[in-house]
Amino acid sequence: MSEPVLSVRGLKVYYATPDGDVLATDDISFDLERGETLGLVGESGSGKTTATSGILRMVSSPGRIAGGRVTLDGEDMIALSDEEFRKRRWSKLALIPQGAMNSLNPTMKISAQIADVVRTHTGAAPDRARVLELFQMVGLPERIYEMYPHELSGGMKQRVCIAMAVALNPTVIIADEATSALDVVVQRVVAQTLAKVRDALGVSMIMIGHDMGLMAQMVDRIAVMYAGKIVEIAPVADMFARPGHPYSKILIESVPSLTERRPMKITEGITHDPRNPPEGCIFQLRCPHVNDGCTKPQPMRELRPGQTVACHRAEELEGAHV
Amino acid sequence: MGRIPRKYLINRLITLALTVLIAASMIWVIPRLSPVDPAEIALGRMASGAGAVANAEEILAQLRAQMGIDQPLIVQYFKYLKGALVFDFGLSTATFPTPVSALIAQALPWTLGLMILSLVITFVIGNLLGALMVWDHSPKLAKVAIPAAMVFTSIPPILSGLLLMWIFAAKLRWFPLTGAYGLTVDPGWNWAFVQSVLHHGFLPAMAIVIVTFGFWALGMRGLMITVQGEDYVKLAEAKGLKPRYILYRYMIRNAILPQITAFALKIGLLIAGQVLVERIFAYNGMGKLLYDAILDQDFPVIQGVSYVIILITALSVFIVDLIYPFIDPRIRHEGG
Amino acid sequence: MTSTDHQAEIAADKAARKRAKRMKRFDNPWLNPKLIWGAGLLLAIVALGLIGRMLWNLELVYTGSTPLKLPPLGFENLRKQPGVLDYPLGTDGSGRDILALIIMGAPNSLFVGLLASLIGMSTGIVLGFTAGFVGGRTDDVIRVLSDVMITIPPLLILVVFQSAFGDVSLTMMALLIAGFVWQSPTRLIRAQVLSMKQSGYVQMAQLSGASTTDIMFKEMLPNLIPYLFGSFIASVTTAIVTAVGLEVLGLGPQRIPTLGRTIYEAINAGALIQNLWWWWGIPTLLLATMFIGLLLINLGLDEVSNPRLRKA
Amino acid sequence: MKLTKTILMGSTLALTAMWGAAFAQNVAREDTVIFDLDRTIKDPDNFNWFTPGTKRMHGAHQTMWEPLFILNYNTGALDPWLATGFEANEDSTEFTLTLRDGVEWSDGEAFNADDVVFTVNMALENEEISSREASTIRAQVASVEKVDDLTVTFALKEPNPRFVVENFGVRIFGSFLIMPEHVWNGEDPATFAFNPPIGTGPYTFTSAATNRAIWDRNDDWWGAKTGFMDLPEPQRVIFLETGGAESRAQLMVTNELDAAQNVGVGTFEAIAAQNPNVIAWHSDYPYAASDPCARQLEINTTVTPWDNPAMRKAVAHIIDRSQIVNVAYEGTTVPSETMFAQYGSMAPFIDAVKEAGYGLPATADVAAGQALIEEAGWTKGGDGIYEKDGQQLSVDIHVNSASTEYTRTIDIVVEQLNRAGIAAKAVPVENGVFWGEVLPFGKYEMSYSWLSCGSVNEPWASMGRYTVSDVVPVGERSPGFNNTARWSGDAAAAYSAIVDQMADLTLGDPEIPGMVAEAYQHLDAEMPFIPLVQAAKLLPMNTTYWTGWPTAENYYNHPFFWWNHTHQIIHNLEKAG
Repeated sequence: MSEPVLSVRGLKVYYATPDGDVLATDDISFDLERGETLGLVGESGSGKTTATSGILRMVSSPGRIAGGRVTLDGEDMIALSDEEFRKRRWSKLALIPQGAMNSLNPTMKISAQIADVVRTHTGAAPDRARVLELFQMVGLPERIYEMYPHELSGGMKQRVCIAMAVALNPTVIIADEATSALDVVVQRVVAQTLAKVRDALGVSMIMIGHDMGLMAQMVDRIAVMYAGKIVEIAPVADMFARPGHPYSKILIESVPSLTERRPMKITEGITHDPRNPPEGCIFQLRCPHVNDGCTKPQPMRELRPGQTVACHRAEELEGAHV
Repeated sequence: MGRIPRKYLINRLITLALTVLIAASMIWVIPRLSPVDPAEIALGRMASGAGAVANAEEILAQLRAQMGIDQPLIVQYFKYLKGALVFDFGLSTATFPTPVSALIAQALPWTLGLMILSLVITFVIGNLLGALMVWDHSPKLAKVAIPAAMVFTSIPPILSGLLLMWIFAAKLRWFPLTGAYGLTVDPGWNWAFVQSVLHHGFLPAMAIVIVTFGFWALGMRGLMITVQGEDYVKLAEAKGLKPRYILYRYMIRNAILPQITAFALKIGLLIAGQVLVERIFAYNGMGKLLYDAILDQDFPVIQGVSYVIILITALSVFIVDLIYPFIDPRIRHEGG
Repeated sequence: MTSTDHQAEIAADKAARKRAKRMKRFDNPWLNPKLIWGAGLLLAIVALGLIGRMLWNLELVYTGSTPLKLPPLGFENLRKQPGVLDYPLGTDGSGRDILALIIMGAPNSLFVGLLASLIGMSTGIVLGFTAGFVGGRTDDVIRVLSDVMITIPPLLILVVFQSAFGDVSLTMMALLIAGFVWQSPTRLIRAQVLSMKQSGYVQMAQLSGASTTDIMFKEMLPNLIPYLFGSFIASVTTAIVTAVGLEVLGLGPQRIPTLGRTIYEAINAGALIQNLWWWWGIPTLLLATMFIGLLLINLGLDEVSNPRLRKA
Repeated sequence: MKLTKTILMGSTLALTAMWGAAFAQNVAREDTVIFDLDRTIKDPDNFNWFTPGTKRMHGAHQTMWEPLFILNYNTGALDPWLATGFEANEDSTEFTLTLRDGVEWSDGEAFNADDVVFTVNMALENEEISSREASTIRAQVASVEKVDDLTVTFALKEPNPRFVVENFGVRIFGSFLIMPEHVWNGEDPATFAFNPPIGTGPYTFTSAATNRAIWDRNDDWWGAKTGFMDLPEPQRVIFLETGGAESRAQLMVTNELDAAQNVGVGTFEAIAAQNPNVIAWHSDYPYAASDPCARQLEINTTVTPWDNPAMRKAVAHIIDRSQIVNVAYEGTTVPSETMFAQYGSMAPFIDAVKEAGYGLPATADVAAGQALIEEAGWTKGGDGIYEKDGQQLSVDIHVNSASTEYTRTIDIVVEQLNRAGIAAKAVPVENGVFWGEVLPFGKYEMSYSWLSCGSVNEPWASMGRYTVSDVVPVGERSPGFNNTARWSGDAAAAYSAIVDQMADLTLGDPEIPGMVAEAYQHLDAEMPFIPLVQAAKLLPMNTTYWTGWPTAENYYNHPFFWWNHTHQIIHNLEKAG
């Protein structure tokens, strides 16, 4: 296996509160291989978006990056100065944002918003043909060149965001729940567009979401997050066939089929105080299989090649129903 | 830029006319609620100089006729409206029989020129500082210094004017003490005169700027806080755009929109608010004219100045309404 | 379980409870330090008025009751007279004690500001709700009215008042200023109501047959409270600045001591060139204190309603 | 959009029009004298002085238009100027004025009797011209005739020994100014703007804006040619609006002003400390020069309980004049001893009153005042205020709010009355309302004014204002603001009889002082008004560039440089250093 394009090691993003830090993202590590798409899943508040904020260095006060290393193309991203890092943004690390509805500047034309990012990073504004080429790539009509964001539908805006993300041929794209705000039909079409563009450009991608069904179609590997920690990473087929962590199981079992959708299975038990996580397994308060061993630290360990999991009972539970 | 639809334009014009008509009627009615007889006052003022005047009744009747207050109220009202159309507000009672329009014509250029300019400067500085209070990349000093500087907003403008005058004109002698231009320059469109006007105008303008920028800064701060949380600003940051570019094109550009409306609405109030600054600097704009008229209870002049202020406000609102769709693409020129 | 374990558990429990208590306190956004400081400054001014009235001889606000132009304690005026303990903050050019003046004047200025914006806000709330909720012609009338009112200079009306009554009282002045601060809350609330009308819970309330006034005051008003507070504080500031402006113009109350009038008299008497800084400086300082107090409350309120702004 | 354009264009036009008059070449500061102007020049393009406004005191009647005579406040004599003298007939109904030979208008035309006759006739025939001087002429003159080029005869409607000083002598502020017939002929005096203006003075008009007027010396002035007087030294005279006490003080300190309007004593001391070249009328405390209008408390004699002379007298006892001097004036003036302005020329009359025992004390005699009140049946209530029949003894005192001098004086009087047991209250009223609606109609109980103003060299002008012939009911206008106290009754009638007799005596008649004292006993007994203090004006004058300012030591005339006599001041100025 070659050198991973993006490598995250022990990334910690903490939010300061008067009563101690909230561990929004605690000690997460993963690699993204070149050309690979990694899915990052977990329920709301599990720290998926915070993790990408950490990678993009967009944690704003009162949050802070408390530790860890992010290496992109062999370059340590955390060590760079603000200005140096700014230059890496978008040219190497682009984002397709969560709320496309509001992610475009309402007082700037679509084309100008694509142009300004190109101009900033290449020094020259793109010509009209290049912008239209991008539009075509994501299936947008030419006429929107002169339009403002409010004149576009939600799906179109999301495509604009995709077009914008690939404008500079970045090394890695982070798609943060890129489709979650759209209705089902549009969602499917936009997801297809995203896949098409990704395949055409061969770009590496981190895809964030909680829709396991969509993930199954789009990604190569899946990382499951719970309460700021990654609890399992596995190739998509292994994850669906033999999830190692009880939480992964719950997520997967909430997806009955690829066409039918239903809400995620709600687990019993209380969540812990985020300022004061329990000793040992992060999931112990809600885990149906909890035992005494769960109060001991649960490091990520290899269950089988390519599949790592943070559960000491992974083997014995394999195959068991939740 | 598109063109302004005719229907929208007509609609706005009707609103403009209606606002001016109602406001103009109100400023006609209000002075008439006062029990004071302007002719008696004019006569009293004539007498106050030496404590006596001969032929009082005769002069009084003449004053009444010249002021037009010997006619029925309804006639007076329509005459007033008719006059207002052509900026004819009758004769000043304090400097009878100077036409009010002549007084306004003298004062208006100074107000339109320097005073509105200083209000625009205030607007720009205030909004910029308000934005800097919120912006993540502002120098640390700015976040402390700007709120501290806003304390000036609590100082009455006359005091700020006097303090500036004291420090920069009397002690340091960097600027002239009073007047709108030097005693030795030749008024006209020549460089020496323009320079003199700017030199003389600087302190009065500053006096206004330091006491009013806080108003805009506070408003802008609130708007910036909202805009700062918007997704498009976050995305702009992720795009690796230069922080300064984000500040101008993404944040201020969007946050400023309500402020522009507020400015149009406030401009008249701001002109009226600088009366004392103009007075202490002997700067003969509309504010000074209004101040003198207030001291003299010169109602025709107060009426005329108020009317012009109303017109300036209404026109500013009108203009902002017309250009707003061009500065905020989300708004269209619609009928309503 | 061993006893040490038990004790440790008790200790941990105690610590946790203590922490929880502290958390609660910090979590209450209304206990924001800026808010507390701001309110504290305003209360200090009120206290100055209340306690001062009990402890200080207020007869000293009358003309000719003290020597002229004495400096505050520890200073000397241009005539080399030192300040005296009887008039610790000095005296003005008409023989009045500055301390007595500010004891009487400072709460007056605050009173005008509060009363004016209270009236202005109430008017604004009623009109804003009516305009936003009823819409149609009513909305048009209110909008035109507020547009018209904003164009009329307050000076004009005050001059008429003065010529009609010879003098204006504090309450009259507050009423007058209220006439010029209701427009912006009206606009604000109208806009908010229009957007809230679309939101689910108001429509729900409407469907369930609640009356218009019920919806207005029971359902919508509570949601507008943060906006209203901010707007209220802003209008208190505006009202005080306007009131002081009018007083400085000599158009305020004639016989009641106010900070603006004191500054007006100081300026009229040429206090600046005579270096009688205490005459204009002390009232200005009080105005600044009032303003800082209001500013802090405003900033604090922003932090309450917008947690992003809270410091770590 | 179109409207905006119109306004913008209109104001641009106005701006250019305003600056139409080109400035002359620059004049060095040391050749320029700058006077303070305390008012805006509302209409700088109009020089028709017959209509009111700031059309004279921005330099026009100080530098350009000369009076016929100038009353010397020190000697009481009329200094001849454009006229050389006058003669009156026996009963003072006909006056013959002789004009100076060789006087020229600045355009070279001769100034002669035709100009005088023309101007006076203009005032007589045009009722719509409303300046005070024109009205006075209209009220007094029956006809005017030219005898020869340098002689004019006036026929009066009634005997008036003071005709010349009242109309042509700069008694107070201005005088009836003669206009050039060759310019005014055929113009409507009510609307003619008289621009560019001409005069006979040594300066011609150069330019004016709302805040300044500039006048430059006419080296071809008739006075220098005929040997009447040398050319004045200043090449340029500027009247500059200064914008309040603070700015005029700063301008004085920085030598950007040569003579300033009234300032407070503290302000003056501060100016003098920073600029030792600045002087005033007196070189030491109290610095100020006295103003011809002494201050008084006018009492409406028709309102109970003040219709009782004893009650008025009681108030007079309670008022402490020296406290007013010390607080309201910071010691720059003196308490009034009589109703008259305390000028040297008035000394014979003041002395006569004092010798007769009617002089006023400087301090109060509260006990005497209270005794009078108690005699009138009032008793002190629990709160220290007098009561009678359940009614408190109270009074509202109207005061013009235009100046702190006025309001502060009344604040003190109010305090004094309250301490003595009268619930007094000040009612501040705007200037125009005060003079227009309160005073003339008698709509007050007591009021602060200076209505006994008028006499500066003879007593009648002041005393004649309180005769019974001017009494009208409350609600009707007092003629000429005379006797607004509505003082009538036997004493008033006796007073009026003596004053009327005095009216027809020529100036300087030896009988007058005795008659003044005789009439004054009635005033003293009934007190329709209570003289308070002399008014004072503290005018800073700068000797950095110019010396020769009028002072107590150099008393060629008073220093009120907004008056028509300022010609004298300018002629007296000499370059410093």
